[in-house]
Order: sequence, then C-alpha cells, then structure tokens
Amino acid sequence: MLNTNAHLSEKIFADDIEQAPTRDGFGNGVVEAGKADPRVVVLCADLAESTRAEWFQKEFPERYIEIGVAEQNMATVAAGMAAVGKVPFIASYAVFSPGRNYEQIRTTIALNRAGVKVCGMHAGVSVGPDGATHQMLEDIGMMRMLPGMIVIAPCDAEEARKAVIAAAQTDGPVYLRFGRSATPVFTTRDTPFEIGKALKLFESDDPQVAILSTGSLGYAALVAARELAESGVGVIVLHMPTIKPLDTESILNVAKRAGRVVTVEEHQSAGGFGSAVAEFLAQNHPVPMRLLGIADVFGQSGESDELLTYYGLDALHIEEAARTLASV
Amino acid sequence: MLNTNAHLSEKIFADDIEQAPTRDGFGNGVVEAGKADPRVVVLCADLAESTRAEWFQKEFPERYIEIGVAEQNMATVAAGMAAVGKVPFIASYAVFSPGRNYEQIRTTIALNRAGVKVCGMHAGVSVGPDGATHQMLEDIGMMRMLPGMIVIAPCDAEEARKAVIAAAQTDGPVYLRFGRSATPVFTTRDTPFEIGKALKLFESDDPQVAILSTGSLGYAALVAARELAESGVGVIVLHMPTIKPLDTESILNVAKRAGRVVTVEEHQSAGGFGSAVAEFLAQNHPVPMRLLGIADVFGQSGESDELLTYYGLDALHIEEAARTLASV
Amino acid sequence: MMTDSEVIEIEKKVASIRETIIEMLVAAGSGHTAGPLGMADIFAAFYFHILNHNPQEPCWEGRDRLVLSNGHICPVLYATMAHAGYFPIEECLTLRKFGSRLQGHPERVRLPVLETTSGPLGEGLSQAAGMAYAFRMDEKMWDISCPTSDVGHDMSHIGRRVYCVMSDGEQEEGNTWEAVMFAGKNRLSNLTAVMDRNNIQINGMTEDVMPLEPLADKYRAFNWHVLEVNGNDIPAFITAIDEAKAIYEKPTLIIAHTIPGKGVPEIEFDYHWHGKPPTKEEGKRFLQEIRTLGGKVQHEYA
Amino acid sequence: MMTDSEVIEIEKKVASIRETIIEMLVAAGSGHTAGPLGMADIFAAFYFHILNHNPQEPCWEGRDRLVLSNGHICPVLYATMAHAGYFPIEECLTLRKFGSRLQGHPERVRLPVLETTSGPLGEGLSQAAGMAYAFRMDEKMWDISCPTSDVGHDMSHIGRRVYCVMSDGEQEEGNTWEAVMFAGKNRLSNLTAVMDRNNIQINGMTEDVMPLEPLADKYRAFNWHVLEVNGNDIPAFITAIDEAKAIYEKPTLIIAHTIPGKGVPEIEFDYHWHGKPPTKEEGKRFLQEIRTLGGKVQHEYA
Ligand SMILES: Cc1ncc(C[n+]2csc(CCOP(=O)(O)OP(=O)(O)O)c2C)c(N)n1
Ligand SMILES: Cc1ncc(C[n+]2csc(CCOP(=O)(O)OP(=O)(O)O)c2C)c(N)n1
Ligand SMILES: [Mg+2]
Ligand SMILES: [Mg+2]
Repeated sequence: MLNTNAHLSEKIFADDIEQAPTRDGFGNGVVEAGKADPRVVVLCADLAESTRAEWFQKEFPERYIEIGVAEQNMATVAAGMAAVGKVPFIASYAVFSPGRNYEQIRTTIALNRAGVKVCGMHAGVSVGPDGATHQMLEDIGMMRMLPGMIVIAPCDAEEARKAVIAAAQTDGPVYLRFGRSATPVFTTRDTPFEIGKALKLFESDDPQVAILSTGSLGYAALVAARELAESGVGVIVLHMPTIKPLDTESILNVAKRAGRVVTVEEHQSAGGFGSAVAEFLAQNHPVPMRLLGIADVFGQSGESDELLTYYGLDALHIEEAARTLASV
Repeated sequence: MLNTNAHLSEKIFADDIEQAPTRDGFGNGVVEAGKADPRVVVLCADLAESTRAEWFQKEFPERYIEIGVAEQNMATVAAGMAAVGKVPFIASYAVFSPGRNYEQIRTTIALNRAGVKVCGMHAGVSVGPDGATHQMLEDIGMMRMLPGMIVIAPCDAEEARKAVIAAAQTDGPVYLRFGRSATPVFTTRDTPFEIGKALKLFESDDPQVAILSTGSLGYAALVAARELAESGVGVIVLHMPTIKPLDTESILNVAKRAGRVVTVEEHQSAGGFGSAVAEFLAQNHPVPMRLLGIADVFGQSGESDELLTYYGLDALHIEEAARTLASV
Repeated sequence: MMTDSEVIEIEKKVASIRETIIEMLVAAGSGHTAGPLGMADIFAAFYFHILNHNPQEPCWEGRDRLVLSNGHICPVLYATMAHAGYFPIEECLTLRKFGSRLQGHPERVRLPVLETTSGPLGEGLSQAAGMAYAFRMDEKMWDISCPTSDVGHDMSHIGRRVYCVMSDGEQEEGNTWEAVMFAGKNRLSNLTAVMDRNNIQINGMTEDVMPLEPLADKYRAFNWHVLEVNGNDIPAFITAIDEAKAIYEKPTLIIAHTIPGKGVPEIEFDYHWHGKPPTKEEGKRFLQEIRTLGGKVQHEYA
Repeated sequence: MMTDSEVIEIEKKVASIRETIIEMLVAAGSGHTAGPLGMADIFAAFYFHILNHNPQEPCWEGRDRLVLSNGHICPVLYATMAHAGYFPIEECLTLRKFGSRLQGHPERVRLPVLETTSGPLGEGLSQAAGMAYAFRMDEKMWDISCPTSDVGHDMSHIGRRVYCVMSDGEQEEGNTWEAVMFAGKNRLSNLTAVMDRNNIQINGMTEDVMPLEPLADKYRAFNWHVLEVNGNDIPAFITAIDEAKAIYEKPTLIIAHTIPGKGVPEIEFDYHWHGKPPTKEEGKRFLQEIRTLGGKVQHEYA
C-alpha cells in the first residue's frame, strides 16, 4: 500500500538502500541552482565542509562568500545582497542560524521580504556526539512564527536537493532544515516535490490512524506503517516537507479518513510541526492526536540512532504510539 | 459570576478603573525583590526608563548594571553573575531580548540552568506607534520551547509585580513578558498568584465555551464574558499567567465542562499560548478550539487600541469568536 | 569644490527639512527628535548633492544606495526624501499613524523607495557591506563579460557606491563589529559609513553608558580608513565624502561630530530628547528657533 | 619565579594530559584534536600552578574561576581536570558517549565541577566578565560590611580572579566584542582573558578566512592591557599571568601563540585537524610521538 505515485525507491525496505545525509542534498541542490541562475550565491560561517557549502565553493569560487564565525553578519550581509539582486543561501548549523541571528532574520529578511534562503544544518538530536549545544530542536517553531517565511524540512537527500532548487526559484525568504547523519534515500528523481504540498507515502484501505511526518523521520514512519499494516492496523503516512505554508487540505483529508493523527518530527514537540498540525485541527476538525518529538528536554552526546531511540523517535516508538492511539 | 475567590478589583467594570502598563509592575516588583534579597541585580541594555529598570537603579544604584546596546552581552554577563550567586533580572524590549540573544539564553541560561530572569518589555502590537520592528509576537513560542524555562505573561501591573517577586524566589531561569501600554489593573493584592497555576475569573453555571487568556488581554476576555453571559451564552474565563509549566489540570477541567475553548493572546497564534493549549488538548481531550492571536502578519504603527481592534484582539472580537464557537 | 551658492541651496533645504521634522513629530505625538535634527545637514548633503540617484526613477538600478542603520532617526530620512521629491511632503504628517507608509521605524515593504527596513540597531552596516560586495561582484562579472549574467551590462551601473548612516550608540552592538571586520577584510572601498557621533544614547552620554572612545583607533584596528569631521558643516562633510571616494584599498568611516537637537538651541546636546517629540507648544517654539537661525544664515550669504 | 623542578613537574603533567587527550579522542571516534593539544601547556599551568582551587572541594566559593569559552577544546579541559583530581582519569574514555558526563561540548549541569556550559562560540568572555563584576560587587559589599549581604564575609573569598580561555576564531563573533567593551568600561582588572592564538579555524587559517590582525591593537582600542606570549612556554605564560595580576586599572588579554596539534609533529599547524580525532592507528603513532618528546624533555632536565 505504498503510494505508487510517490515513485519511492525500489530498494525502499532493502538493507542496502542508499544512505546519505540531507545536507548532501543541500550541497548538490545548491550547485544545480547555481548553474541555473548566476544570481545564486552561498554565504557560510566557517563551516564550509560540514554544511556542504564547500561543494558550491568548488564550482563557483567567486560566488562563495566566507563570513567567518559571525552568523548575525551572515544573515544581514545576505539581506543586503538580496536587496541588490542576488539569491543568497546562508549556511551554518541551525543552532547558530537561526539560533544566533534570529532577530536579524526577523527584521532584515522576513519583515524586509529579502529573498534569503536560510539553511540550518545539523538540526535535531541525530547530530550525535557533539551534544546538546549543537542539537537544534526549536528552529521549526522559530521560523514558522515569522510571517512570510516558507519552512521546509526534507525527508532525504534527494528531496533536499529538490527543495533547494525550488527555494532558489522562489522570491521570498525560505528556511530549509537539514540533518547531519546519513539516512535512507527513499525518494527518487521521479518523486513529486512542490513547496506547500504534502505527499502520501502509504495508505491502507481502512485507515485507523494517520502518521504525519516531516524531515528524515519520514522513513521511520514508513517502516512503522508497514508493521502496523501487517498486523492489521490501517494506516496512512503523510509526508509533509513543507511546514509552512501548511498543506491543510491534505491534513484535513487524512484526519477525516483516519480519525486519529500522530505527528513525527525531530524537534521539540512544543511549537514545531506537530504543534502546527494541532493548531489547525483543533480549529477545523479536532481529532485525538499524539505529538511525537522531543519532550521538553535538551539533547545529549551519543550516536545518532542511539539518541533517536532514546528520545522515542525510531520506527518502533512510532509504531507503538500509532497503535496505542488507534486503539483508543 | 465573577469568581469572588479571585478578589478582583471592585471597580472591575467601572470606567475609572486604574490603568497601568504591566512594565510598571516589573518596576515595582523588582524593587521589592531587591529589598528582600540582596542577591537581586538588574541589567539593562540602554532602556532604563522605558523598561522601568530605572526604578531599581534609583533604589539600588550599585546593583544596577548598565550594559549599553548589547543584548547578547546582557544575557551572558547575567549568566556569569548567576553562576556566582546573583539573581539577575535582564531588561530590554522583547524583540531584542530574547529576539537578539536567543541562543545565548538557550545555551548559557536554559541548558546551563542559570537562574537568570529574562524580562521582555514592549511585547505585542500594543507597543503602538513604534511599529512592526518593535512589536514582538514570537517570544512566548521561543521561550516555551526551551526546556526548564518558566514562561509568564501577567495580566496587569499588580499581577506583574507578584510574578516578578515569585520569579526572584525561583531558582531556575524564568521568562517574563510585559507590555508598554496602560491596561486596566483588575486584580488586587488579594488575588492569588502562583507560578504554574491558572485562575478562574468568571464562570457561568452552564458554560458552553471557555475563554483561556494570557497577558493583559485577560481584561478584554472578561468584558467579553460579561456580554456573553448577559446574552445567555454560558462562559468560563480562565486566566493563565503561566504558559509554562502549563496548568493542564485546570485546562482539562474547563475543557470538559465547556466543551469548547477559545484562546486569547497578543502573540502569533502559531507557536504561542493557544498553540500550547492545542497541543495539550489534542493529546488529552480534543475539543473544538479557536486560537485568537495575530494571524501570521507583522504588526504596524498605530495607537495601541486601534491595533488591538484591527488585529481582532479587543473584547468585541473575543466575544464574537466565543459566540460563534459556542454555537457550532 | 562646491560654490557658495550651492552650499546656500543645500542649507535652505536643511532648514526646511528641520521644519518638516518638527511638524511631523508634533503631528505624530511620539518619535525621536534629537538624532533627526542633528543629522539634517548630512541627509540634505546626501540627497541634494552626494548621491547619484533619481527620485523620478527610484528603482533605477544604477543608483547609489543609502542604508539607514539607526532606523529611529527616520524622520530626517522621510523629510529629506520628501523634499527631494520621492513622495509628497504632506505625507510626512502621517508619520507613525495607523495605515501610513511612514512607519515608526522605516519599512521597505511599505515604502518601497527605501533601501531597507531598520530600527533594531546594528544591522545596517552588514547590509550595506552586502550591497557593496554584490556590486563589486557584478562589476567584475561585467569586466569579463560573463555570458551567463542576467543582470545586464548597463555600464551606468559601474561605480555605484554604498553609504551607511549609523549611530554611535549602535557601536555597542556585536553585529556592528562583525560587519566592520567583514568590510575591512574585503577592502570594500565602495562602502562609506557615516557615524552620527552625537555622544548621546538613551540612558545618557555614550561615554557614561558604554564608553566608545577611542573610536577612530577601533576602526583603524579593524582595517578601515577613518576621517573625522564636523557633521553640521556641509562643505566639510562633502569634502570628507570625496576623500572617501579616493581611498582605494579600504572602506572609510566618517565620524561625523554632530549636535543632537541641532537647530533648536534649547534642546541641543540633551539626551532626554533622544526619543520624545515636541508638544504642540514646544513645536511652535522650535519652529521659530529653526526659522530664526535659518533666516540668519540665509541673510549672511545673501 | 618558578623553580626548574616546578616547571618539570608541570611539563610531566602536560605530557600525560596530551596522552589522555589522544586516548580519549580515539575512544570517542569524533572530536577536536588540534586545539586541545595546543592548549595542554596552558591548561596544565592553570590547574597545577596558577589557579587558587581545590579539587577536593570543587564548590569552594573562594576559588578562582576558569571559564572555557571555546567549548570544543574540552578534551584538554577534561583531561587536565581529571589529572588534577576532579574525577577519575578513566572517565575520560567516556568522552562523547551516550550517558557520559563528558559531553561533546562541556555542560555544567551534567558535570558540576565545570564553571559553565559552552560550545557555541563567543559567549565565554561575557560570562567571565559577569563573574568578575559580581566578585567586585561582593568585595565592595564586604568592605562596607553590608549587613544585608547573605553571601557571608569569608575573607578568603577576597581576591578571587576570573580567567577566560577563548580561541582566535571566536574573535569573529559580535558577542565577543560586546564583552570586550563591557570589561574595558568596567576596568575589570580581576579578569584575565587568554586567547589561543593558533591561527587556525575550521575553513582555514584565520588570516585567510577572516583576518584578525592587528589583534593587540583591537583590544587596546577597547581599553584592555595586552600581552603576547609563547603559549607553549609554561614559565613565560606564568610570568604573563603574574603581570596581568599586577595591572590595576584594566582587564588583561594574553595573546598566547600556540601551535595547533602541538606535541604531534605530523599534524602541527594543520587546520584540517581542527575537528577530527585520530584513528586507532594514528592514535598509536601520536602517542609515540608525544612520549618521545616527553621523554626528551624529562631527560634534559633530569
Ligand atoms: C538592538 C536594539 N536594542 C535596543 C534598541 C532601543 N534603542 C533605540 S535607539 C537607542 C539608543 C542608541 O543610541 P543612538 O542610536 O546613538 O541614539 P541617538 O543618538 O539617536 O539618541 C536604543 C537603545 C534598538 N533600537 N535596537
Ligand atoms: C557560534 C558558533 N558558530 C559556529 C561554530 C562552529 N565552530 C566550532 S569551532 C569553530 C572554529 C573556530 O575557530 P577556533 O575556535 O579558533 O578553532 P581551533 O583553533 O580550535 O581550531 C567553528 C566555526 C560554533 N561552535 N559556534
Ligand atoms: Mg547617539
Ligand atoms: Mg583557532
């Protein structure tokens, strides 16, 4: 009951499915965007290799701007460049951008409607050993509160590539969220991607619960769905790369069909994606929900998988949460 | 059907009810806290008069620390002072603190569990003529996403005073939100205040809708409730000065009794107080809701009242929203 | 060099701009008085002499850019742009009112003839540096006739300069120093920053609140060229701007010593006038003071 | 002045600390190598000579404070503190592992013997300045025997000093300059900052990525006293610290020129080692290199 129109990877549940971090998708996407549009420039705050800004730098050294460790300056220099016709992508870790330059993004990018694309890398606990100081868990919430900001958390490196290209073609400000650790590349070139559109990945005939996911946990959601379906629990998986503008039509549709909604994100469950879904459903079609995310604690050092399990964000926990909710 | 245990002002609905901005409550409260505890210090980023930090400075010049226009430094100097035993209050406009120093608050105060009290003034559109750049609408969302952060938005100057004193007596980090414009002082010395506790202000015998409010819109909620009750719509007004930790028991109670919930706040309705309520109810007792707040736009210049009306946050709009929801 | 009559023309504008500032602040009932009055000479010099711009074609890509970083002094920006023909002078009286394009702090989306949005301090120099950097990229591209450039090859765009007006108070913001370092590194000689060194900020005199001196040494240590000038002396200021244009290898900072509240002797130098408007009565008196002085100056030169 | 044997003692510690750093990084499989190795001499000097502290009573209020601003070099902090007796040396091998108190970047809540939490750059100097400011307030209070003080009047608390270790890369953060200005204004002479001037950051050499020079001029222009020293020369560093204590009117910056990767010749000066750990094989080789050098030094002095 995988949605065939989603054109997912043929290896979708194989052990040797390709693995890549979504930041690689940024690297590839921004090089493509740079080829297509000479206005594209990349600014980076002393993290060229790990953000993959380096890939752009190698192709277009003249259009790569080194900012040093100065995220406030990065955002505002980019706002100035946008004002005179450039299409700037700014790259750092999400904890520093938008963490360290929030008000600059608010005033000189969002309110100012400067077409800067803010690229927050190393989001979530899957950063791993660097620990809590480097694991951003509030960026979706911060960015979606800003009027006019588009917010995207791609599910894999391929979708990340497409999202970057789409962002380059969009006039206004965009926030893009990427992860550090390799995750399964389960979408393909043919998988549809459009800003603001959700994508149904999985659908049982008689769904009792819908799992809505954003970011790279989409894969875990799928694995959970397969198990659920096999054990007789009907399920829908709706993948929502765009958190803002929210595809409310699709949400309403699956909420009506399944009657129960689980949201999944690598973010505080306060204020983030699940929160956006809850805000919408509470006002339009209240249903029982379960918001899976980080439950009001900071992250910590550890391996990516170990942490996702510890914080209850692996396929098993998703499955369990959905099963419990479905049985209410 | 005003809750007599709330000991509200006797002039509650009189034209000559005392008016004062909640920032005055900060000024008075922090002086009292300073008298009670010599560890209390106040840091201010070049806004002494308008934040009322000046009132403390006059009483305790040696315990007032002038930071200049440097909000990042303000937060981190305070973190350092807290580490060696001080109880620092930091005062600026909310758009700059926590807007300009978010990541400093995250790392050196929240994660570091430094007992700094972050005081964000001039929150909301009621700032008035200064316009969008100075009207913070995202601070509740930002602060409530931080683990361990207590978040309080008092309803009037008197409650603000109590909240500041309570914050001084609390070990961990606290965010306090204050407004610029004068609003009715409708609580009294006798009105109970406890961090983490909601206060029922109004209750009909047979409530069809509950209005949950935070901050100084609590008064407008009360005015709306009186109208609703007079026209036969049963209503509860639950005032929630503490947004985090959320008084979920009280919310559950009124949601069960009234079956419908309207939230009211001078903040983006995304990510803020209403969002927190929606997250909780969706997972515990889904009911139809209406989230009143700023609907994904920036503020603008104008008079405080004019703006509250324009953005749909006056008593009339609240009444209308509650009436509509009650009739669903 | 400017001729005497050119100077007189600009000084006449200055007097009118100061009058408009008072009128708009009285009408608004809130807003900033000291900074705008102190900077009227410099804004007039920019919009009536220095800038390569065209109020009739405000979006002309070849124009110089003036970025106002300390957005709270926008009354002087609005008044000067109105007098320069960007919008009707009467519109100035809508300052800070509901629905006005003249927001309490300048917003480019609402008033598109502005170059940016400001108010939160310390963010203008970075934006100006970004513009200057982008201009230099484009000029290099044109040099090598980059075939993929879709910016066009309009030679009239060559030599665009970027000016950033900022305050002394905002030197306390970290973002400012990040920008200073970036511009210094990149030797953005097409960028000139003008600092309103009026020695006041909200809580008092800068040297009491947060000492900034030695300011010139700071910028020099960040690899800038630094000039100091009387910011209320139009010819001297224009000479400094010309010197800045001649500096090849570095961005230039002009520390413009101004008198806050300039033109209204009773409030000059008083930091309490940072952020309050004149009452109606004060407004009348202030206008009188401005006109008398203005009259004197015109008399002298006439 | 230190005696030769005192210096030898510290240098022995340095060698052990470097070994522990390599061991912990190999065990962790991720982390930072260059900075920690380069700063081993300075950390040993602090914990075995300079600081007034007591590992047996880590919360003693009278201790000096050492704030590590560039948290990513925490392996040297952990290794040194372990060797000084704050926790078992074996615990170092838990670095960056799930459940460890030794987080990838230092967290005071998890390891309470630390003075703060860091990792995000540019935030340490402000915190150190806040501590120094608070200490000065308290000492003034004791002077006048403030009756309301509940801090107590323990005279052993008088004269506490605050040290901040920071990197050169974080001089690019605006927050740093806000702190520099604040400390300069307040003449925090009880604050000494030590900058790891190793000339590298992540994207390359600092002077290529974002030139910092003239660094001493910058701090002087912000009203600091500045000293420069070879940061891998323990007696010279300690002399500089002593000089800083003697400066009455200003905070002091010690620019400590260090060799990133110091002790392992094959990686010295190479910025690629900023943020990666040695493999197992490299680890063995590095330990060998460190021991040989260590052996040589011990031999010379013995
Ligand atoms: C980031 C930020 N913090 C605080 C403020 C509030 N503020 C507005 S003007 C000002 C004083 C700054 O001094 P200066 O710009 O020199 O003022 P002026 O000379 O015009 O009186 C302050 C603190 C602000 N606008 N932005
Ligand atoms: C605010 C912030 N931005 C970015 C980073 C990522 N980062 C970690 S270390 C580092 C390099 C800084 O140079 P330096 O501290 O001199 O490094 P070292 O000499 O130890 O190699 C950067 C950019 C960070 N930790 N904090
Ligand atoms: Mg000033
Ligand atoms: Mg370095």
